[in-house]
Amino acid sequence: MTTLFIQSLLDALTLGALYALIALGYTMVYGVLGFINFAHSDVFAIGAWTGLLTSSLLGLSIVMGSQTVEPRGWEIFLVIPAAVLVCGLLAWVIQRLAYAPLRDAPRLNVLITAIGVSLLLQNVGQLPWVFGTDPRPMPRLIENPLLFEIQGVQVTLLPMLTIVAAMVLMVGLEVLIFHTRFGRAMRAVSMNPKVASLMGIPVDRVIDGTFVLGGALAGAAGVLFAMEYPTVQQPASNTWVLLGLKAFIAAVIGGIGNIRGAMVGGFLIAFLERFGAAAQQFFPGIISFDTTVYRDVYCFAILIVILLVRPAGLFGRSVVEKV
Amino acid sequence: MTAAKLEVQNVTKIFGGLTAVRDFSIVVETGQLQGLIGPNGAGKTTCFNLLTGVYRPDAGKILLNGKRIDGRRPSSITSSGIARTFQNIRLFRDLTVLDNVRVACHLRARHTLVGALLRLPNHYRDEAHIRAHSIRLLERFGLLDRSEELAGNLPYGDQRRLEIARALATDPKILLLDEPAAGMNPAEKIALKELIRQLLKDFPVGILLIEHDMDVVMDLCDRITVLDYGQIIATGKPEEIQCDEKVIEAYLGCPAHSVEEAVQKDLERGTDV
Amino acid sequence: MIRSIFAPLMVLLIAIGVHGLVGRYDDGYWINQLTIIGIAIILAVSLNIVNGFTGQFSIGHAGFLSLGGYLAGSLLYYGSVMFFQTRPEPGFFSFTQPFDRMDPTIVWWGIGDLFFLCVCLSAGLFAAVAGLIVGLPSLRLRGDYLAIVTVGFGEIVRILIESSQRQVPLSRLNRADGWDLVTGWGSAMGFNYIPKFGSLFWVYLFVGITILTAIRLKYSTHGRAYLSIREDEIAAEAMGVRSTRYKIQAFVISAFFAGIAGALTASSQGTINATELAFMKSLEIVVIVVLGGMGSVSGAVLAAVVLTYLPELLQAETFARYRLILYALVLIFVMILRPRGLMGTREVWDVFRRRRGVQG
Amino acid sequence: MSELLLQLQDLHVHYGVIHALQGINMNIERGTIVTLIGGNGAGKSTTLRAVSGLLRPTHGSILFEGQPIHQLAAHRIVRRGIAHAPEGRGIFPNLSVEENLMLGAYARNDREGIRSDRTKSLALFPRLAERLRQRAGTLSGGEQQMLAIARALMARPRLLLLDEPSLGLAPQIVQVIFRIIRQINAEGVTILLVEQNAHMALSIADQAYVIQTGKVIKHGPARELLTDKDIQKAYLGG
Repeated sequence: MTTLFIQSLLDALTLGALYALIALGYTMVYGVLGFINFAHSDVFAIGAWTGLLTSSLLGLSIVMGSQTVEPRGWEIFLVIPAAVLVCGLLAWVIQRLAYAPLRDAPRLNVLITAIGVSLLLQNVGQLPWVFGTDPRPMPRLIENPLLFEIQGVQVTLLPMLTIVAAMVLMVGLEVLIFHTRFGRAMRAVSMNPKVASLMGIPVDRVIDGTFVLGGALAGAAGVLFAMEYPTVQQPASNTWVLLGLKAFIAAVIGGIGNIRGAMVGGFLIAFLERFGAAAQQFFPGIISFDTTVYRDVYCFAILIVILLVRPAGLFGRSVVEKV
Repeated sequence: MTAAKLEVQNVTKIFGGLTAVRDFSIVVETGQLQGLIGPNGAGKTTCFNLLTGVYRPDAGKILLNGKRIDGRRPSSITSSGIARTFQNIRLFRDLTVLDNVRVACHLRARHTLVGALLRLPNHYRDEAHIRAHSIRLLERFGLLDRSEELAGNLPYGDQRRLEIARALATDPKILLLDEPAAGMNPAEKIALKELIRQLLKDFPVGILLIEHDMDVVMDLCDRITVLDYGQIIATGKPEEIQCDEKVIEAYLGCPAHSVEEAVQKDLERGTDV
Repeated sequence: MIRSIFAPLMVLLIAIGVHGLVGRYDDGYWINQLTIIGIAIILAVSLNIVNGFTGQFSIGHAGFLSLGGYLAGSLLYYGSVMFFQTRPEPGFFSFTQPFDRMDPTIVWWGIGDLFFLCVCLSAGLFAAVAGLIVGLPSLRLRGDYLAIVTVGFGEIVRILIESSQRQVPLSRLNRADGWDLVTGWGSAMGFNYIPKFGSLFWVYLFVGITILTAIRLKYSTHGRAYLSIREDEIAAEAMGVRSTRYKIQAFVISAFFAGIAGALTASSQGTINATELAFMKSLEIVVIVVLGGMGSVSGAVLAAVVLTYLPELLQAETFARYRLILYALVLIFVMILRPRGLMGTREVWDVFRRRRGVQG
Repeated sequence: MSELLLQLQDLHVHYGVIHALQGINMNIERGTIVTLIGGNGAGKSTTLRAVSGLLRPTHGSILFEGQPIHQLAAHRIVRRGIAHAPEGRGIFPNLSVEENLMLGAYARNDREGIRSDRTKSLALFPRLAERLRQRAGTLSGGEQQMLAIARALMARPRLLLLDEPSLGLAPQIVQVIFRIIRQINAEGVTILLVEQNAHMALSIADQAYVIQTGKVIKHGPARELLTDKDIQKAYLGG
C-alpha cells in the first residue's frame, strides 16, 4: 500500500509538473488577451517533435528498437534549447499572423481562429515530409540511473530531473513575471492595455513576448514529456489534444489568467488522475470497477464541478459585466 | 387603462465596500415625466440597473403597483411592466430594425414552441398581431422605411430612437430612458424632445429619464431628482433645481476659498477619505 | 392550414423521391455519398441552432452524435432479438441497397420501418436529455468556458463508451437473460453488425425535418428570442426574453437532432465507433457551421454539402492529406475577413429578395 | 514666456458613429495650467485621449513642441514627454503601489533620474510612501488619485494631462490634490486639466476653454471666466 502510494505520488508529481508547464502558456495568453489559445497544445507537440528530430541530428536515434549511439550527456543542452527556440518562434508567428489582426474582434471569433490554427498545425505536422503519421520512439538523451529506493519504489534520475527542471522553469517564470520590468509590463497589459500604453509600454510587443514565453515553456515541456514517456505520437494524435485539454483544465481550475493558479491546477489534475486511477487498488473491497480506464473522466468531471461552484476557478475573481 | 405606480423605497447598493447608491427613493406614476440627473459617477445608471434587475439591491424595496419586484430577473421585471433603454446603445445590431421591435413584442405571443414548429393557427395569429404592432410602432417613430435594414447600420440618431421604440414594444407601464440625447446634434435633440412629449400623450406610461443635456431635462421634466455620490441631494421642479445651492455646487464645484467650509461640513458627514 | 402542412408534405415527398430515384438507378456509390452528406447536413443545421442562433459555443456535438448512435445501435442490435427474435422485417423505406438487389417479395411497409422510426426518436430523446444536462451550465458560463465544458462532455462520453464492455455475440442473445447483457457497447473496437435500416428515405426525411425546424424556428417569435440572446444577452433580458430558458431549449433541440444523426450513422454504416467521434469530429461540424455562417440555415446546408463532397470530388487519396489543412486556413481567413461566416446570418433567399419589402 | 507647447488644430474625433470632437482649436503655452471645462459628455476627456494617442483623430493635427504627434501610438507619445493620468485613475489594482510607480517610468532608462524622481514624487505624496508595498486596489479613492498623478510624474513629462482628478473625492482631499497640482506646475510642468469642478479648476488655471458638444464655445484667461454666465450655462443649461 505504501509502495503504491509513493509510486502514485511520484507519477503525479512528474505529470503535474508537465501539466503545470503547459497550463502556464494557456493562462498567460488568457491573462493578456482573454482567449483560449487552442493551438498551444500543438505547439507543445511540436516541441516534442523538435526534440526528437534534433536528437537524431545529433546522432541519437532508435533503429529497430535499440539506440544507435549512447547519449554523451551534452546533447540535452542542445536539444531542449532547440525546442524552446523553435516553439517560441512558432508561437510568435502564430500571434502575428492569426491573432494580431483580430485584436478588437469578438472573443468567439478569436476562439474559432485559435481552433483553426490548431487544426492547421496538426495537419501540417501530419504531412509525410514534416513529421508523418506514425508515432516514433524518443531516444534516451541521458542515462537513467537508479537514485534511491524508498519502500520498494525505485526512484530514477529522469522523473526527478523532469520535476526539478519544471520547478526551475516555473520559478524562473515567477521571477520574470513578478520581479522584472517586462513582467511588470505584462501584468499591466493584462489588467488594462489602454492605460498600459499610457505608461509608455509597447503593448503589441508585450503581447508578442507573452506568446514567445508561453511557446518556449511548451517547447521545454514537450522535450521533457518525450523523455519521460518516450513514444512521440503523431502531431494530430488524440493524445496531444487530450493532454492539452487537461493542461487547459488545470489553468481553468486554478483560475485562468492566474500564474500560481495554473501551477496548483496542474498538480491538482495530475494527482486526481493518478490517484483516481489507483483508487481501485487503494480500496479494493469498496470500488469494484476498473478505475484506471476512467482516469481522463475525473479531470473533466472536476472541471465541470468547479466551474459550476466557482465559475472563475479556485483563485480567479469573477468580473461583473458593465451595463 | 389603469394608472401604474413605481415606488422605490430606500434602495441601497454596495460594490465591494463602496456605496454606489444610498437610500434612493422615488415615485413615478403614469403620465409623469421625471428626470434623474447628477455629475459623472453619481450612480444614475446604477439606479436604472437596480430598477431593471441587472443588479440586486442590498437594501430597500422596489414596488410596482404595490407588488415587490426587486430581486427578480430582468426578464421578469420587464414582463411586469418596466422597460428601459441603454446609455451605450444595445440594439441587436445584426437583426433588422423590424426584428428588433418584434423581439420586444415576444411577450405578447401566447403560442408555444410546438405551436411555432408545427405552424399551428395560433402561431400565425400571434405573428400577424406582433407584426402589425411592430409596424405601427416603427411608423410612429418614423423608422418604417428602414424596417428591413440591419439595426447596426442605422445612423446614430435613428439607433437612439429605435431603442425607445423597442422598449415601448414591451408594453411598459414605466419607461426608463438612459441618456437618449447623448451624441445627438441640436436639431436631433429638439426632435427628440418633441417625440418624448408626444409619447407621454399617446402611451399610458410614466417616464424616468437620465440625461446630461440640461436643455432637454429642464424643458421636458415635471420633476427632477439630483444624485451626487449615490445620494439624492435635491428633488423638485426644474426651476427649483436650477437655483438649488447644493445642485450648483455638485455641478460647478465650489471655489477654492470655500473649500475650508466644505471640509468642515464634510467632517460632520464623515465621508470616506 | 395548408401553409402548415405543405412543407412537411414536401419533405416527405422529397425523401421518397430521393430514395426511390437514387435507389433505382445507382450502384451504391451515390447512396453512400448522399447518406454521408445528409447526415452532415443534419449535424451542421442542428449545431447551428446553438452556435449560430443563440451564440453559445458548443464544440461537443460529436458527443450527442455518439450517444444517439450507440443507443440506436443497441436498440437495433439487441432490441431486434429481444422484441422480434430476429431482425424485424424492413419495408421499401428501409432498404439500404440499390433496388436491383431487392427481394421481389419485399413489402411496402414492414414492421421494421416502424421499429426504426421509434429507434430514431428514442436516440434523439436520449441525446436531448444529455443536451439538457449540458445546457444547464450555460446558465452560469459564458463563451469559451462553456465551450470547454462541451468539450469535456464530448470527451467524457467518448471515454465512457470506449471503456464499456465487449459486444455480446448475437448467438448468445436470448430473451431470458437479454437485459443483463445490454451493457456491451463494444469498447474501443466500435459497435458492429448493427442491422441496416438507415436508407436514403430516412436520412432525407430527417434532413428535411431538421431544416424545416431550423427555418420555422428562425422565423418565429421563439427563434427571434434565440437570435436576440446571441446579439446581446443583457438587452434581450431587458426586452423580457427569458434567456436561460431559451438557451437550454436550444441545447435540447440541437442535441435531439444530433442524436438522430447518430442513429442514422449507426444504421446506415452498420457500425459506429466513439473513437472516431472524438473532439476532431466536433471540430469538423463547427468548421461547417462557421463557414456556412453563424445563424444561416441555408449556409450551413451549403457548407455541409460542399465540405463533405469536395474531398470526394478532388480525388480522395491525394486530397485527404491537404483537406484539413485547407479547412484550417479557410477557417482562419474567414474569421479575419468575414467574422460571421460566409453567409453571415442571411439566408440564400435573402440575397435575392433583399429589397422586396418586409418579409414574414 | 509665450512659447507654444501644444497646439490642436481643427481636431475632429469620431467615436464609432458619434462625432465627438467637431473641430477643436487650442493653444497651450509652456509652463501654464490650462483647464477644459464643460458638462458631461461635452468632449473634454475625448480631447485628452486624442492628445495622448488613445484615440486617433479623423481630421486635424496635434503639434507638440512643433512636431506632429497625432499619428503616433500612445506609447511613443509618452516618450515625447506627455503623461496622461486618465479618467477613473487607471491604476493597476493588483500591482503594488511601488510597481505602479515604476511602471510610470517604463519608458525611461536613466536609473539615477528615476530614483530621484521617485523620491521627489513620494515627497509630494507622503501618504503613498507609507503604502508602497500595499496592493494599489486597496487604496482609498484619494490615494488612488495621488498614485495616478505620481505615476504620471514618473515619466518626467513636460506636459501632464489630468482627467477629473477630483472625481468622487471628498472636498478636503480635492483641496490637497489641487495644491499639489499647483506645486507640480511651479516646477515647470505644463498642465492640461479636465475638471468637473469648474470653480476649483478656474481658480488655479491660467487659461480656460469651455467645451460644449464637441466644440470650444469660449476661451480666455481663467480669472475672467470665473464670473462668466456661459459656464453656468454649459453645465446647467441656464
